[in-house]
Amino acid sequence: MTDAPLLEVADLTLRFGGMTAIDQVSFSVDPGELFAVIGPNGAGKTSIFNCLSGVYRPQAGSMRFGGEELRGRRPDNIARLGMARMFQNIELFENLTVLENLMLGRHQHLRYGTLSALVYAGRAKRSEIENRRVVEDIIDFLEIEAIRRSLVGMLPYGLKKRVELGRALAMAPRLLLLDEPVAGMNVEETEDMARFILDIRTELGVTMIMVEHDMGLVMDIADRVLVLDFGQHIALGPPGQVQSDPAVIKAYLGEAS
Amino acid sequence: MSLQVDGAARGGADVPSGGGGGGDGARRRPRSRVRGRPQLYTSYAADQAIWNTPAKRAWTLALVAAVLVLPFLLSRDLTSLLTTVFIFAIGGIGLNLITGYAGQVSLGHAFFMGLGAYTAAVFGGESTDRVVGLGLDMAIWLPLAGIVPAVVGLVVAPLAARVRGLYLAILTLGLVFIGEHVFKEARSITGGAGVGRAPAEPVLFGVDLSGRYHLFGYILSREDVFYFVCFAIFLVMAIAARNLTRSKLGRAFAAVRDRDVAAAVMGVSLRRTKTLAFTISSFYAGIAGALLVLVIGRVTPTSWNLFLSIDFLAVILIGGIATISGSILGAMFVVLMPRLVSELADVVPFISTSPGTGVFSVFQLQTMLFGALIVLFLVLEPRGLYGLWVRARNYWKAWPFSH
Amino acid sequence: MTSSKARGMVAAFGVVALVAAGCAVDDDDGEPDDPGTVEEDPDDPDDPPEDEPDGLAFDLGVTEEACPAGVNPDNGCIYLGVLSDLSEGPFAALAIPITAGQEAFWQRVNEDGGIGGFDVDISTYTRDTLYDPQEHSARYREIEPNVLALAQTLGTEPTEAILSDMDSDNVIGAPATWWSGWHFEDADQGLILESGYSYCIESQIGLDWVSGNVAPPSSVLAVGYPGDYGGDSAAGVEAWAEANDAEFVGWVETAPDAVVGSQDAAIGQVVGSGADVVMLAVGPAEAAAIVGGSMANGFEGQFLGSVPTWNPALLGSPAADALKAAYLHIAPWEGWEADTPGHEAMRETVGDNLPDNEGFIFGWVWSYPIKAALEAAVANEDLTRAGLRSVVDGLQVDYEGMLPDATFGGDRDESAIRTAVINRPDDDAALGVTPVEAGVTGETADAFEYTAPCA
Amino acid sequence: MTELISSGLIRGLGIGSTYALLAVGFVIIYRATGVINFAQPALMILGAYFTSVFATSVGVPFPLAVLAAMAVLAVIGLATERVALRPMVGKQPFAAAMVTVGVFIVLFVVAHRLIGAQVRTVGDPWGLERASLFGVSVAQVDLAKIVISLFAIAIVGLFLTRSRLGLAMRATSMDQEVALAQGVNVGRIFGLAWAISAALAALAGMLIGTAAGGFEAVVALVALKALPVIIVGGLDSIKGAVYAGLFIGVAEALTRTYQPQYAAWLGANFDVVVPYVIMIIVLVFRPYGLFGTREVERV
Repeated sequence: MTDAPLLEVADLTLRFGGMTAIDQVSFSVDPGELFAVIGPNGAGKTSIFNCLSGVYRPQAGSMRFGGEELRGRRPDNIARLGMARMFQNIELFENLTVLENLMLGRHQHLRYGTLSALVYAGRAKRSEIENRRVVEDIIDFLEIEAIRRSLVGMLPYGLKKRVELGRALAMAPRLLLLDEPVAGMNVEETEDMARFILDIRTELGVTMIMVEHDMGLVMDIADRVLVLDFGQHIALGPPGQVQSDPAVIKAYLGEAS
Repeated sequence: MSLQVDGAARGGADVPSGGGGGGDGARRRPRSRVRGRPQLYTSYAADQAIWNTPAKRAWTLALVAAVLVLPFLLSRDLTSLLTTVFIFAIGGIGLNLITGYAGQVSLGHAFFMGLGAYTAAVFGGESTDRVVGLGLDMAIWLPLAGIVPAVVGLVVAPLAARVRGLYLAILTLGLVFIGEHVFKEARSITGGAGVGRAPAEPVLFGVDLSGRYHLFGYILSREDVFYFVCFAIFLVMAIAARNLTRSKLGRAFAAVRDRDVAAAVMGVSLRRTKTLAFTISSFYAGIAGALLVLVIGRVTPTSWNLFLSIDFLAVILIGGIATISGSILGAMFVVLMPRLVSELADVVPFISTSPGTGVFSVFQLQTMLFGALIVLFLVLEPRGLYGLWVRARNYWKAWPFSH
Repeated sequence: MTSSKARGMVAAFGVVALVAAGCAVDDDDGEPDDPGTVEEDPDDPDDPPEDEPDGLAFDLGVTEEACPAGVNPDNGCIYLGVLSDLSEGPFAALAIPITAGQEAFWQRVNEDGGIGGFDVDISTYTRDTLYDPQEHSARYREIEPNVLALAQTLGTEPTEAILSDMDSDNVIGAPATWWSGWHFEDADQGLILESGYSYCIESQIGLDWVSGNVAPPSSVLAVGYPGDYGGDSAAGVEAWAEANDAEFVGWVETAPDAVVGSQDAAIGQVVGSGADVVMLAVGPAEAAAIVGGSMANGFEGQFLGSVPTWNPALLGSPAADALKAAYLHIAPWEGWEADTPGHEAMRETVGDNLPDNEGFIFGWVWSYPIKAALEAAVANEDLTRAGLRSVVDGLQVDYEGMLPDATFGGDRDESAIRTAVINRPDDDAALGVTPVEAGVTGETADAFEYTAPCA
Repeated sequence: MTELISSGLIRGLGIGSTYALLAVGFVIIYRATGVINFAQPALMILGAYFTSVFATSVGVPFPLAVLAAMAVLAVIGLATERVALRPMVGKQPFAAAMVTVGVFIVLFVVAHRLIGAQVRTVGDPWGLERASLFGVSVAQVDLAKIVISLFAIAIVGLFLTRSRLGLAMRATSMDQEVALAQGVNVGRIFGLAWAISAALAALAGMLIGTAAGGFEAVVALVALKALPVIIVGGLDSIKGAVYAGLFIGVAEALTRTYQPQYAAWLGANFDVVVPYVIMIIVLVFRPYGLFGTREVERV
């Protein structure tokens, strides 16, 4: 069990009508690994995340997470298996405060029933306070103490991204999916985010898959890279090896020209 | 410092010891707070309390005291009107839970209110040659008046959870029409259309609430007695709802409302959350329906129509979406506004108080104002009366540096 | 508004233990059984009981001050409430003239000097209740502390919604409905002073008349709204069929156009029934649609319409010809142009301004019993609510010829009114109908054993 | 058999095509602005009222009276959009839909006040006349409903597919931003949608008002039947609105004709709820109606 990959994707295929978004893609991610998926626009990167987290229903293939098949499960069920996610376009609950967003990340760890919630004493109160403590630790970790009570909708972009990372962390995941964590950020914000990602790996030991356009970041911090183009597997390997792969160069140059 | 995220996750209810963040345990909750710093909390428990500032506590106490004294100062019809406010607030909170918090637009509130009223009438009403009634105590029929609609809500929820947005609004509208038909036809329960039946008997723990009672030399009329009973029920249900909304369920409601896909990815079960919202909301509706007919004096199948549902939508839209205190403000507004208009009608020139003359009758003016206010609030202050109150409060806080 | 602060404080403290306190000092005076010995709420701060020096007792709803729009400035004022359907309810077309008729009636009473030194005011506490029991109850509670009695409470169901309140408040009232239940004390606690026949008797007289003057029907059908209006009428039809060996084809329950969209369903069943006579207990537009639609589909039977089915505007509808050919309207008293002192006085009040429909007559006639009750109470020198209620049993009412004299209480099988007027639509008549025969009685209706509400 | 055709099919198609007419009005506004217009019943009854005024009080020939009433309602629709709905652009569809509920309440009171408590007639030429269709006697008014409704819907269909403005409307319904980028005046499109929809409502009001006993203001509520129709058809499909309208009309008429005989246990006037029952059954199987577009979830 310890040596087995945390996630094994085999022959994953997703079609929308006549278009094939993911075409028989296979890869696996080991525990503790920082795995990156790259590729030009429309390569099917986000679609893979959507399949993994249960938002899309792939037509074929298998996705085994910690020994459990993910296909056919609902998103909330997959989340409970220990998968968390950041979204490409921030999907925070904008009418709630930072604190409430992070507490939502703790949803599955709050164990009390409806009746207890109505009375808000005993178990419910205890559970809320215990989990609040966990959330406060994450707030410290991400250095967002000052905006604890701010409505998320009012925050600047960079902070929203950080709150979203915090919300995903609050779920205490075994696997964290990062969909373009630094897209649209300036250099400084990007470096902050990179530092948080590395800290998450070293301090918390969370396995991560990252979809990213910033090639520099990917090459700097990823352990292995999967390259996709038009939903098809092009290359897979450590950053240095992938960078020099002719098929990859062709795919990227083709896009650039 | 080490983050205990993993440990907490695996251990479930295990408490990570010695976490940072400045909290000091639920067991040793310090009673005092640093004087003059109402926003400084020395424990999470104090932070999470409903009345977490001295101002809120003082306001609430003053309000409760005022509410308790009012019936001794008001005429009986105004007392009755305020009782209706409590009942509308209960129903409004119920609708706000599903539509305001959970974002599921329901036009079916009137149907669930009707179910509650008939459940109460069957269990608490008297049997006649026309309708069945078990004549049980209010301590039995009142909870049942919530539970039966809740169970029906539970049955309907799986279908409701499948459809979204305005499709759901019209689906629930269908409930109202089909419900009205069933109410008309189930004659042994409802008395049938155009006939109706008497509501449940208000006998609580053997005490007849429709009688007069002496209290410290003061005579409580039946309106007064019923006022206090409804206030007590309202208070319990409002606090319970407030608790619910600050719990994980309340957050799940908001998450499903704002971004349902993201909510699911966070581990919130959409089906379960929507079902729960439907069930709890129906419970509140049922209680409100059962109490409302006690004020009215008769249950009729045609009362549970689209317009009643719209009244309750107005309660939450005018009061404030997704706030409990907004629901209460909205209930006050919707119940008291018509009375205010009819009091003013003698002063305003073009309103007729005698039938068939004038530009508009009092009733028509009330109705038009009602419609116009829905539009005005949605366009100008989508947070409703609650939003106005927040604005006024912020202005006051900043005074004299407001502008 | 005179409660002392101390009392309020004590109460605020005490209400928390309301149930316990209530149990301890329960004195049960909420449900008086004997209307004669009811004690009035002695603590009602708004209306303390008063006694006029000359010995006439009165309390709620009666003042020594003159009415706001009184005729006699030296008179006191008796306030009566009106709970009616005055804007958007299903019977507004009738209710507005009904209320106008009552206004005219009491105006005349005031012009004749009032009652016992009081003018009567019904307009201050006139409220629109939309034919909705909830609205009815709420408005009743609003006006109740200020009125002596109700000059009008419209609709069977709305009136039933306030009946138990009226009972505990000792408020009597005149109905604007002809439900048979108002004839019986079990159903109305002796609080409702009705006039004329009931829908149940109405359909029997109508069928008796058709049987004698057109042809004896071998099959009869009732079409009506659910509830006490249509139900009462249908019960009469069924009773008639049973007594006359005719076939009772059934009761077609329809509903106002606003609910069912169109009367197509009722039309289909009328045509399919092939009945010889159809008794209608619906609204005017619906009646016209059913008569017109059925005849256009080949139905050849006779239609009878209950009182509320007629509206002169129907003579301008597409169904006008059908109505003139096959519809007869039944009324409890004669129409606009009848030659009785009551009718004459009524016509005088409006001059040349004809009311919209017969509702004006209804409102006028329905006012006589309340007037008689007020006069009787004044004669007893007790114009309190309890005093007024106590005169109802055995009350004699003179309708100035518009109806036979009536007596309340006693054996209703003997005293209930069983006469009607048969009308037909007529373009030239004042309110669109001309009497075919007045003072109609019927064998079946007379023989009907009337001991309980029909429906 | 005669009963099946005359009171089942023909009458069902008659009322069904009126539902379709109303439903198309709903769909046009929904496609343009994403809002369900709950004010439609009030617009409909105002249409009946103005037809009645022009045809019976003013004395204009009936077809002209109908067109004039449609024009008046188009203006009312335009004004409503401008005053109450334009400020809601970009806000939640639910909030905008609730604005139309408020508008409904106000206009419904106005309609009540205008129509008054008395019965009114629209002054139509059909009355209770009957015609022979392939040997079966049917009511002229039913034929008129079918012909007029379907003709009006066809014209609207042609307008949407052939005219420049119609194409701009379709573009707007597909993607507002793209339409804006192509120089379409989106605000004007919203107004146009309301005007067309209100004019169709006026026409439907005239047809509903042809009842033999005349019409009253409360008859407006009949227009709510178009709501289950648009759900069955799919909120954004004109084709769906027409098919579902006709289907529900016929289902209702057949229920009305045969249910009292064969399924009396369902209660009196069960036909009134048939559209809602059909709607619920359809939603169980297709949450987006028969012809509606499923929303694609994007994250």
